[in-house]
Amino acid sequence: MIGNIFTGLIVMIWRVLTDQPNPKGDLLAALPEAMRPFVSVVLSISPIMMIFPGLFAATTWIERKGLGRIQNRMGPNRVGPYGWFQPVADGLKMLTKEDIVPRTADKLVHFLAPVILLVPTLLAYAVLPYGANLVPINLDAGILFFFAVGASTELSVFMAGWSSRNKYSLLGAMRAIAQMISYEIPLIISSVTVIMITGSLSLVDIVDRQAGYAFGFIPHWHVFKPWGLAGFVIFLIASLAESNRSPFDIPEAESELIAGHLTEYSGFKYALFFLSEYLGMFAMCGLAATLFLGGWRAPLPILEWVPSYVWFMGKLIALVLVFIWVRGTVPRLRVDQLLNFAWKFMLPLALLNLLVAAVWHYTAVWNFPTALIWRWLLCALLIGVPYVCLGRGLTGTKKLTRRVYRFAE
Amino acid sequence: MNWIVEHLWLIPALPLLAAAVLSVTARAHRRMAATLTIGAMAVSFLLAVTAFVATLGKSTAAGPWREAHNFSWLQFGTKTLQLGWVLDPLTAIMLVMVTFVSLLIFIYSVGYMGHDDNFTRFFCFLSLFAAAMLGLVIANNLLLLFMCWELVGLSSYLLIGFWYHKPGAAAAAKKAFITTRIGDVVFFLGILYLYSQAGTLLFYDQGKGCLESGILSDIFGRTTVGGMAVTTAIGLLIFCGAIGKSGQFPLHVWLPDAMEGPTPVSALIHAATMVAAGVFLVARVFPLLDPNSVGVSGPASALTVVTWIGAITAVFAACIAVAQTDIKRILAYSTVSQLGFMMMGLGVGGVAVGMFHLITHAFFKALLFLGAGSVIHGCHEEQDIRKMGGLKKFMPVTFATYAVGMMALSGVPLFFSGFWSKDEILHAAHDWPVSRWPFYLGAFGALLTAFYMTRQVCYVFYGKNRGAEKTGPGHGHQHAPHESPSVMTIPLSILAVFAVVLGFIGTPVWPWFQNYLAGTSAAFGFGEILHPEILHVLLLSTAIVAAGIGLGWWLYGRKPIESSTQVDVLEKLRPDIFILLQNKFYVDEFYDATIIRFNAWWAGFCDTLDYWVWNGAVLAVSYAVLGLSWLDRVIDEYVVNLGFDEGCRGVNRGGGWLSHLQNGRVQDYMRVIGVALAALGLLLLWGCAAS
Amino acid sequence: MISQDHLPLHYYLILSALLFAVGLAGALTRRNAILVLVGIELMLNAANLNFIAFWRYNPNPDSLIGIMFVIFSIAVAAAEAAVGLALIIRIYRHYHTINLDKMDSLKG
Amino acid sequence: MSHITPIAFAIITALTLVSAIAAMSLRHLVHCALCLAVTLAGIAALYLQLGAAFVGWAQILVYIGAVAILIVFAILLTRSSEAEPRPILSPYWGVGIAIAVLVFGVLAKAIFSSSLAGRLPPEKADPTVREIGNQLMTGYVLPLEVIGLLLTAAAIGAVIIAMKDSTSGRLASPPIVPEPAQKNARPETPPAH
Repeated sequence: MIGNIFTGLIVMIWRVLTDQPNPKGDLLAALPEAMRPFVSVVLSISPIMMIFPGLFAATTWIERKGLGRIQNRMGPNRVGPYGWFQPVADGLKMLTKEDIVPRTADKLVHFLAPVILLVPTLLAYAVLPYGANLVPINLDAGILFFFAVGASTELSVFMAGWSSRNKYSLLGAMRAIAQMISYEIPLIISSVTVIMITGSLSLVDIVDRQAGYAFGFIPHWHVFKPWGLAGFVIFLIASLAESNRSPFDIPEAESELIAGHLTEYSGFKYALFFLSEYLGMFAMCGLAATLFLGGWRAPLPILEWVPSYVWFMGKLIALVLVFIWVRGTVPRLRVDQLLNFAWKFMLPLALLNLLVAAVWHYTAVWNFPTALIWRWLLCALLIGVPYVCLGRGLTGTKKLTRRVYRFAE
Repeated sequence: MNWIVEHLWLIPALPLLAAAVLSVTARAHRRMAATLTIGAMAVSFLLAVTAFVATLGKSTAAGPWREAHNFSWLQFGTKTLQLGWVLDPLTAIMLVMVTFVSLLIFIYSVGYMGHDDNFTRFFCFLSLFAAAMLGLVIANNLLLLFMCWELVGLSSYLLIGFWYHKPGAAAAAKKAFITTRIGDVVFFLGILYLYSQAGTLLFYDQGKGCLESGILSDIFGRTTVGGMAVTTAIGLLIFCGAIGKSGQFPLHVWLPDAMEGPTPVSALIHAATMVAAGVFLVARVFPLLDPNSVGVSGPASALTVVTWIGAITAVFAACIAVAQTDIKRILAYSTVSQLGFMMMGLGVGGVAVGMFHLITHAFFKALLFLGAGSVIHGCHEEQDIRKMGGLKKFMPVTFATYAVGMMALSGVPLFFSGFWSKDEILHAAHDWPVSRWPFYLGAFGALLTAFYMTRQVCYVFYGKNRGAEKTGPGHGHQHAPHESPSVMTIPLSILAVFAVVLGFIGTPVWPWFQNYLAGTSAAFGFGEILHPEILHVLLLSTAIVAAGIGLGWWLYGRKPIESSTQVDVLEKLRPDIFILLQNKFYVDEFYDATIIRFNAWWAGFCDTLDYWVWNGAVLAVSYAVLGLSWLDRVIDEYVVNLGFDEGCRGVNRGGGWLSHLQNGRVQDYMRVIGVALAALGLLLLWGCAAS
Repeated sequence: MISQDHLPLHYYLILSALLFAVGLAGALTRRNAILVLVGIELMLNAANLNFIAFWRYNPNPDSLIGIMFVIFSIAVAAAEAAVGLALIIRIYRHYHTINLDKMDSLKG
Repeated sequence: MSHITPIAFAIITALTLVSAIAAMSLRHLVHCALCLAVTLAGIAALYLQLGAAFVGWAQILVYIGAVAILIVFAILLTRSSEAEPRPILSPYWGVGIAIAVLVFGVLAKAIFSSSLAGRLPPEKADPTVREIGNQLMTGYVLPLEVIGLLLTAAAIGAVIIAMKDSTSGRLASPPIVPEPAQKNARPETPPAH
């Protein structure tokens, strides 16, 4: 039986690497029936638990190096060649640092906040299709699940901010929640366009619908449709805000709020927050790649021999690099600008994008020769004109006045 | 059915829509107002041309081509009131004329009213007016026609009183409204009479309409008081409406006063379209007046009245025009006079004769009014012709176009439309079997027309410019007269072209217009003009015109007028007649002394009657009621109240006690709800167990 | 899902009744208006749980009435929470308290 | 594996009930709100266990993602985030508890006396999201529209209710300015010299 298990393991690894269906089958068949579900779950979870924290470590190094290059300096270069081991050093530092809890803090909530943040972030990974046959769970309502667990992170941010008994923490948490709620709406609405067109909430179905190539070389990815392009941009901006990344890192604006809801955290708890934020960002990038960039599908027919997970991870990492690039180039927004941007610009545009998607869908019956050009023009007009108008309205003659913060009184 | 007949309603609906939109538009949206109205009118014009083209070449031997579209409007009892519209040559030619002239006047108004604060309101009214006028033209029902007729009256009231802050304008608006109302009341009586006799108000309804031979021959035999034919009575009643609207003799007084309105309004309403409504009405109901025209034999005595009224008005107004000094008033009296000509033409020669003069007159009179507006505009709001003079060199375009209009109105031979249309009328009058007098009156009117137009042109365009002499150096803003902007002169030029060429569609050589209205086809015949009878009248009218212009020139043009205070040449010759004419035969004073004074006396009498007789009766009744109510109160107070008070006190006490339940605390209410929930559950349980 | 996996219906119903009672008790006894609202939310959720349980145990497999009911109920509850909390904030501005015992006048 | 269901049910039930009781009895309002979130998550877990996945996720999205946050905001905006002043209970709390117990008793009696009490579920497949969507768009389309309207009205209403008075003044229509006198209108005839 041990032998069976061993061969099953080898087969599984081989099948995973070569993109074959049902990789776990042989291994599970070798096990007693009672153990199968547990083993199956462990086999699904453990790669995620290994790969993404590893990616986190690598990303911190890339980010610091990249920001260094953007800001015309070296970045980390002391630990290991080119500072490769900097993440290891950072991790060690975090783990060995003293864990300080303020005396007046609400101890239990203060302790629970980072844990509760990490759990939903990890849960979100359960529904992403990593490869042609690599889906932990193919949930019927996959996107809904993703957003549902994503929504519950807000509560833990509030817990962290409130329990610290620090005004910067509380303000930071309030800002973070306001921002996340505001940007969740354009985020969800821009994904609803995909759901509308695909007719399914399942991420696997969504990837399947992006199979094939137009003219033999343009993949049927949603980003290559007018509504998909607009939706992708909206989704990307909103997910920047959802993951509290620059230029939407108001909650942690060092110049105003020290570190927002993280002010009173240190040591391992801080590391957990840090980890969760990056994991959240990776999950967002993964979802963006799945919804708009064809998931694990290859960009060209001749490249289809490359294993699917390579494409998925490549797209994910490319998006992460875009996030880093944006962080290095765009200045931070003020809080009122941030909320105005969400409600007066992103939300109307996202709603209009729904209309554009509907127009695209229903003009598909046009069959005269230049129909494609006219559809593109119509859709571009529908989204472009409001874009210009809303943009002008947002940057228009708005006077700078003193802002007053008040509790309700 | 023809598409354009189905959708004829669009022609008035578009300006109406524009007016509706403008009525809720802010004053600041000037450009939108102008664009909207002019655009709507342009589309209406195109539709009108479509309708006109649809009527071409469709005529049959039975008469002019005609299609009507009727629909049920409302039902009372077993009767259904039908409204509808009709398209025939008469409608089509009017539609084209009204939309085209309106369009030009709208464009002109953009320049003329450019500085007015209430530009938007002005265009709203103009558009409403045009809609009403077009509705009137297409109506296939006397009631619908009457509604539009009244709307036309309303919008003319609004437009004359547009500058309502000027007392003169407000008074003129009221005068116009009330005077035309007198005619309209009689008109309405005529409608009712017609309905009681014919049972329908539709003009054309596949043989069942009131203008078709079936009904007409039915009601022709009937007579009314004094042996007068019913149709004659109805026709005369309806003609009274036309008298009011077209400013015919007894009711002409409002038209000159209406010149208080903005000049484009004068041009549109009081020259080209609205006053023509009366003539159009007579042309429309012509079969009622002259049943012979539809093949029913009967008397046409109503037409005699029309002829006489028209002839008298033509001469009467022309006489007054001779002695006026206000540029627009001269034109106004000229309009009255020309309308008289049209009525006379209808009376003596039928629809085609009158309508031909109506159409040509619409163009050259609009031209003259707009030219007058341009002159007024250029002379800084000066309207007194004595203070103008010498404008020929300052305003060449205006002068040229005005001269064309003047010659058309005077009837200069061969090349001007007025000549042909007026000649047609004179010719018809000459042949009228009843009497020769209308012909003589008409000829005299034509002479006067040429005379006063020459006088006016001499005053305005020749001689020395007298505009600056009254204003000393203290009035700094006075400049020399200037030419108007091209947005005003271009419509003038277009109208001038039409004032010339329009005559050629109705010459004896090629009487296309007459044949078009009658439904036959026209033929060229140069020989026609040499027909001795026609040639005779032609030469006569040429002589008349030459005499009029020559006389005018001899009196006014020969020696340039030097000063604005200079006494009029005619006044020097015969002061008594001149004063009489200048005061318009004292008609206004006569009305003041008779009708208005009688009205005031009657009102006073009614007031007295009201105060002493009716008031006394009312007082007596009220005292009786007071006494009764006092009795009632006594019973109430000492019998009913006691018992009621006791009952109220009981309710009050009970309420006070119950109000403790309503203590305003949410949780107390919720407790009650909770108990109720438990009770309900228990009740259901028992209920279930029991059943 | 296999039917043997499931407990009898009344387990869920009793749990729902318990939640309802807890919510009711809270709504009846706490002085703070927000907590009264929380209690009401609890009662609503207890009712929703009932709907889902009855749907699951409905012998007709095609009927989705229970699910539909809960979807609409969640939407209504969200609207109710928004308006209710807005009212509480308004009341706080006026009275400077959200203690229910102190709010007993009909006129501000 | 039929033994998993009762265990899971017991754990979820215990968690739900305990946090519900805590949500109704703790002194810190923020703690109450957090416990409420746990209760709501427990109820969502029960939905999942009962096979209503869509409703379960929707419950999490709406209740934990929105309603709980809303409550927390309300707590902070009304300055109730510190411990409640004693007494936290209203004076008649005993009556309230009694009524709650009474209601529970009636409900429990009703449940146990019902013929449905011991019923087991039929075998049926979980509804897919597509089925729910189809039903929403066909049989339930009118309620769906009404709910959309209700939510819009509630959102606007909530904003207007919670709006500050000073800003609500802006909503009122501006005072009607009388039309200026027509002094600029162009007179047709010039004034007498």
